[in-house]
Amino acid sequence: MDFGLSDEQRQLSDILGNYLADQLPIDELRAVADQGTGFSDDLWQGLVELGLPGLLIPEEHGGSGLGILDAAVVAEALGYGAAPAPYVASMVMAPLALLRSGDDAQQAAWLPRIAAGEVRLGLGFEILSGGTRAGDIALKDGKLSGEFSGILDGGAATHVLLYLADGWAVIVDTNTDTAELHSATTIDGTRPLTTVTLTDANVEFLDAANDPVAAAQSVLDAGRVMLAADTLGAGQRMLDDAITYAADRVQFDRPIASFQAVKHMCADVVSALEPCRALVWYAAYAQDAVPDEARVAACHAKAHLAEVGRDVARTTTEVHGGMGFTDLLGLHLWFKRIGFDRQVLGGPEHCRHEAAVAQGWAVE
Amino acid sequence: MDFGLSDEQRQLSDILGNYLADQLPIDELRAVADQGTGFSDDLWQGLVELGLPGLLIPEEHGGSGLGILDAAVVAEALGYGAAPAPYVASMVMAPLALLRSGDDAQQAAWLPRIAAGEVRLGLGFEILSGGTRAGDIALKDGKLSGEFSGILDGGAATHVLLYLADGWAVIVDTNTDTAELHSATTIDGTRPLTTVTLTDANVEFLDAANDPVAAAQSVLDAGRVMLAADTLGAGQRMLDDAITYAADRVQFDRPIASFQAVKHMCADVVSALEPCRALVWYAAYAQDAVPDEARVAACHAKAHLAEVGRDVARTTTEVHGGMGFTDLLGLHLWFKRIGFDRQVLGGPEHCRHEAAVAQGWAVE
Amino acid sequence: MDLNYSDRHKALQDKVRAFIDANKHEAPSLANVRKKPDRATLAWQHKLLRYGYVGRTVPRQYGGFGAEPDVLESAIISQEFTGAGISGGITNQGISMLVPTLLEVGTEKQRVRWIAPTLQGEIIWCQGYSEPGAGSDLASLKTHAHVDGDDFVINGQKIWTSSAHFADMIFILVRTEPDAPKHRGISYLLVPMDSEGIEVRPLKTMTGQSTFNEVFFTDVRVATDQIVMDRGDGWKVANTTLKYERLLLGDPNKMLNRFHRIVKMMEDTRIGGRRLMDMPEYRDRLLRLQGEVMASKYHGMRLLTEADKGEESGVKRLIVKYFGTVLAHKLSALAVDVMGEAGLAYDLSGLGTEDASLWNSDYMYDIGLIIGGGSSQIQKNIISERGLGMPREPRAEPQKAQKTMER
Amino acid sequence: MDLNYSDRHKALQDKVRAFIDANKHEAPSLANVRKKPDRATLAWQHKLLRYGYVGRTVPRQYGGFGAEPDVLESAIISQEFTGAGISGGITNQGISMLVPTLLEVGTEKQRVRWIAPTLQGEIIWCQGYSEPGAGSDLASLKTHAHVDGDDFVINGQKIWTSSAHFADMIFILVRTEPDAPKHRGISYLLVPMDSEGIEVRPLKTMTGQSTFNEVFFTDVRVATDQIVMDRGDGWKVANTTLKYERLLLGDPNKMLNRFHRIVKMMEDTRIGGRRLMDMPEYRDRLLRLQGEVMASKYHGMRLLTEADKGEESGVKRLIVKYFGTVLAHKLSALAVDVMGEAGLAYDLSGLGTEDASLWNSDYMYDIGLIIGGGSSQIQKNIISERGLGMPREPRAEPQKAQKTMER
Repeated sequence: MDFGLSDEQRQLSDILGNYLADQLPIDELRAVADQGTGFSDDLWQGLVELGLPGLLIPEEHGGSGLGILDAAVVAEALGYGAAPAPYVASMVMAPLALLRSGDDAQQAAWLPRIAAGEVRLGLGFEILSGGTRAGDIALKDGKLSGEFSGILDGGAATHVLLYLADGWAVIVDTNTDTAELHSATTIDGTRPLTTVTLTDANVEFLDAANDPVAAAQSVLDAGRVMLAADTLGAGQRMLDDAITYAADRVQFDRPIASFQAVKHMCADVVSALEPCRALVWYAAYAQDAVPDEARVAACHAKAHLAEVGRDVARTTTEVHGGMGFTDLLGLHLWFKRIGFDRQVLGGPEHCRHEAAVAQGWAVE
Repeated sequence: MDFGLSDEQRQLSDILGNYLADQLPIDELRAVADQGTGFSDDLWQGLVELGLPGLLIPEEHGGSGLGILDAAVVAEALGYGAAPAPYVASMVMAPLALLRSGDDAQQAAWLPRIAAGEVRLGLGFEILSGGTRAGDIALKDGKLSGEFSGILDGGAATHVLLYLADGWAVIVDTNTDTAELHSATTIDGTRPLTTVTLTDANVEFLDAANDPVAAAQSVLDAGRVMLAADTLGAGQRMLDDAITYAADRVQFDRPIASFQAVKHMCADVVSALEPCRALVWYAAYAQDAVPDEARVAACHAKAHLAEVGRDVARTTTEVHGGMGFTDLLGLHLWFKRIGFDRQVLGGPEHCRHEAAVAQGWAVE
Repeated sequence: MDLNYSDRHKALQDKVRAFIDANKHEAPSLANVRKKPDRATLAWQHKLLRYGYVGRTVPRQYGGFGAEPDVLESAIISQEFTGAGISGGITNQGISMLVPTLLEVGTEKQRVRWIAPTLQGEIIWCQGYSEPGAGSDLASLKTHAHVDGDDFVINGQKIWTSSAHFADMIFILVRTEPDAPKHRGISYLLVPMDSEGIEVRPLKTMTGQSTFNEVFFTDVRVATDQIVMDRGDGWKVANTTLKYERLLLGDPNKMLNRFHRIVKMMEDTRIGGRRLMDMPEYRDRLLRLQGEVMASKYHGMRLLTEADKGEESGVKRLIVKYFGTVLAHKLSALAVDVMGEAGLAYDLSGLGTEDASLWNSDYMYDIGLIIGGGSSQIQKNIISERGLGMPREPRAEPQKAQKTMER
Repeated sequence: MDLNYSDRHKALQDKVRAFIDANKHEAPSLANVRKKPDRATLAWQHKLLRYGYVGRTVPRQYGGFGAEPDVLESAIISQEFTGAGISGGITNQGISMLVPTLLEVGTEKQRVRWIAPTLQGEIIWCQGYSEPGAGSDLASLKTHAHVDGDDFVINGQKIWTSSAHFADMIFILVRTEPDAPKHRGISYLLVPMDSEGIEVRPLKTMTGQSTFNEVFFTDVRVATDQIVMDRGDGWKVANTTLKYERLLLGDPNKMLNRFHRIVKMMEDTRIGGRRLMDMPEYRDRLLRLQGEVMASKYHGMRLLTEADKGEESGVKRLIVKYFGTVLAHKLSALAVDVMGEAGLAYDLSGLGTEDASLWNSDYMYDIGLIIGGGSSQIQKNIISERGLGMPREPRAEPQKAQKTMER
């Protein structure tokens, strides 16, 4: 038994962490976040050079053929850096969608271009789009029309991959007149949510999966694990920052870190957050290695990190006092990142309900 | 506007509080609790002398004709003292049931005897009895058979008043062969829960109410407010004890009350508990004076005090450290009292659901 | 227990309602109360002053209405204007804090000079207390002033100064006696904001807005008679001021109004085709909060009653800020959550609704409120020490100004 | 990441399972492990010792099995016995704490004299550390001993002494150097429980049971060579002992087993005709706890792996007691809640079920666990100071024994 990361996974985490610490200083991060596209060309090129887009793509298609636990390690590091980069959808879910539901020709056509960083796919689930109106996507003569919201990584996407309500996946080229993208400002400047308006748009169907609903779910589950890992990284960053700040900040002739109240806030945070790491690792590992538990583990990783993340974000902000509420330290970028992770691809109540259904404890 | 207690209500509270402090030392309380009947003859006589059984009974029937807020003030004081006395059912709900659903003759027959302390009625709701089996109460030829559990104040009851599932109320004499009472040991030694097994028992119907279900609900609501007030008193006692203990207990050369962690635990408790007092007062007052809000207020008082009470009980026990866990101080008697209040007449989830139904937010 | 107003208070309530009905067309937009007052705002302010809905208990000789203090009257006036969504007059710390302070500890000359123009909206004040290094431990403030001829010369920095970008004056705490014990080396000065050497920079917060400022002082000169009480008395003066801030009782219905907004949203909104109110997990959270909101409301009424009777509310009053701000945050958290992805929207284009954007702003601003004006940790110290009589922590070092302060 | 055991560990697991299968008919009831061992218990203990399932890493010359320490082996053995519901041997603090301590700091003579009989169950030990006035601040203990001839003479009181009513020996901390600094005035003695002047009184707890005792010492004499290490070294010895207690890793599946019991109850039980699992408010709470339980389980596996590799787990290890005990309490609270009124039952007559009584007992006992062995507040101090490197609080007074100690 060896429950933990391999040396290679630790290295991957260190390399990416160091890269982000060097290349994404807070001013740079803030500047990208202010744009709200969730995209910086420099950062993107850097991540491509590190090989991230091809992480999950088999070597035959130009990737490195790693697993979902490796991808989670990356997600955690990106969360730690609040990296404004299309990752969860573009580098994890879309490649998996092609691997699960694309035929050989589609995989050969798309995967090498994704691995090379040439195409970036946004991705959305109609059923989870969170729209306040009823869905209005219509397929007619092989062309798609309607408005599709809640797309991840759509800020600088070359294409979008859409899961329709029945579980079918389609790819739409965003560079045509029939698809209009609008990225709304969300609380999280590092990752927008995008709506695409389609008017008789040509789509490419990914329909090679034997069980399209199961295939769609496995892509969704992988995405949820990534968001959990992202929250884990962001939460860890906020805790580290809080400890540092509390050690430096003097009030009443003492560093505030010496006050029991402040210490106990940090103790509460680490006591909730550290076990999350093992949960996220397991949930990621289970996606590849323990199919029976993959769904439930992914739902719980997403839901539990959402709940813990919220408390961590608030408590660590409080440790920073007024400074945590200002823009001066940029701490709020992580606060908002955690808020974003919570709500996309299903909020915690939703995920827990799915876990209940998957275990036969509730009906859909 | 005058939101608060009258001078008379404060006096009532003080008199009863002082009486219990004098007459119910911890050793006496522990001895009664160890029996588990929820009844002490001495204490009962004392409460009768103070006029408690007649509190809500009109003067024409030998009572003092006070209102439900007065009754809540008493309940709070009894909770503060963890008094092992049949109150909620015997002195509040049963008189109200007779006033709401008894005809003039029944009122004239029962109320003076209740006020004089001659009869003590236990009371239960079939629909809330919490039984793990389906109800099996059957009425045949005017006689009742079956097992009825979850009866309050049944430990030394002379009669029981039972609300059947359809809202009808009946009174059963417990001193006959056709009604067999069994009081189970619950966590709370100061008040048992009783099961009555009926075999063709003679019953007296209280059927003078125009709307029997509404009448039953108003009795239930009043009972819930009393339990909320009881928890309020018990919680206040635990807080007071915790503050005293923390001031006396020295560790690391300081009273533990000077540690920020201990102080903040007490601050959290008072911040949650003190607003509950206003909620309980309002809920009690609303039973008599604001009929439109009576149901919702009673449900919320019960539910909110159950949740706050649990936290208060645990936190104040923790402030006492190991001593809180022993029997030496008897603190656990209040801990258990709060646990009992939480579960009887509907747990918090149940009460909140009823509040939702009453406001049209959920269906039954 | 009596939830109804007395005849006298009922009459006042009727009068205020009639006034609002008759005059609301003249009221300035609520959005303007925290800005530099325009003509309409000033006219409205003057009218409110005349009717006694502003400066009600300030003596007539200082430009007020001269009524006897009456907590319920003040509460009724405030609730009626808030409830109607009508401006109850200019809101700034000059009116809420400086005026009562001058009435209590100012000289006759200071009262005459400052109170009436402040009430009339001709002088807008901001408050210079907090510093980047002096938040919870306010008395460790380092902004200092030395006497040079007839002037104080001020150097240092203040933070969290709302309204500073348009205020006419600032009341400020500065260290004037560097060798005195920490709390006794501070003075309270009144300084024109157009003085040379004052620079105001907007302070952006996590909500993205800049409702606060940083104010920098570089050799700012102010006449030595611009002091309230004596040199070294500033901490005493500030506590007078803070006392009045603490006396401002919140509207007991405030949380309830917020709660009702969520109820409406959950009744009216469908996400994925399902009414939010029909999701049991959300509904149970809503109901849990309803219990808290009701407790908060009735607790507020209880405090009003006690204040009305002149009773000391002690710990009951001290807990309000802590539980109130935390409850507000729980409410906005529920509102944000139930909207799911749509709840992430933070502008009004495309995705989401006005609700989403407003609730998100609240969700973050509420954290600022939990922290600001004494963080939860400081509040809990106050509650336990002053409210419950628990002992203070042993001090780290003897209480005195640090050397670094004297640069 | 690899969730499977190595071949070697798999082989051990098979061997243990086979042993249990073949011998379980001889195993004493689990209810007996915390009582004075009877003949069957002793026979079982001797067999476990022979097979290396008890005293596995204790050297052969002291009566152990002499295996190399291997965290996973120990975990496997413990899990298999627990999982099968079979006694894994006598449980007392002599075996879990004193034996490793003597191995580390005892004299050869002490090892030879005490270890083998302790492992064999011939000597049952109890632990005398806590006192009524020395809980969190253990080093302030006041039970004291002075030398009189060849004896220590002990006076004072210990509390929380489980097994004291049938133990043969007690290892005890007493103050022997009243003038030394607090932590350096303590000695660690080994005292027969049948010594004249020892009185054991059962200590009743809130659960109603008396699993603990108070032990009173009045002029109890013990030979001066019954000391481990030297006079004044007791605190050092105790920390050796506590280190071994802290090294005992819990079973990662423990919370999960508890969770499954609740699931089963909620699936099988109907209250008021409705299946508990079908009540969305309860179900959502159950699912929240499932997330925590999973995190706890995998965190436990991570710690096992790190211990197996000889890595220091730091803060990861330090948080376990705090979050584990709190989680256990949340689980029992849910169990108690879902049963409604039926959940109040605390005996098995009439109302309620065995479940109700057991869960209620757990609900209260879990609070004892949160408090015992270092309360949550002490745990959070340890987590933040030792785990996160945050500074200690300033001390109230210089660290020394107080006068009151020397009566």
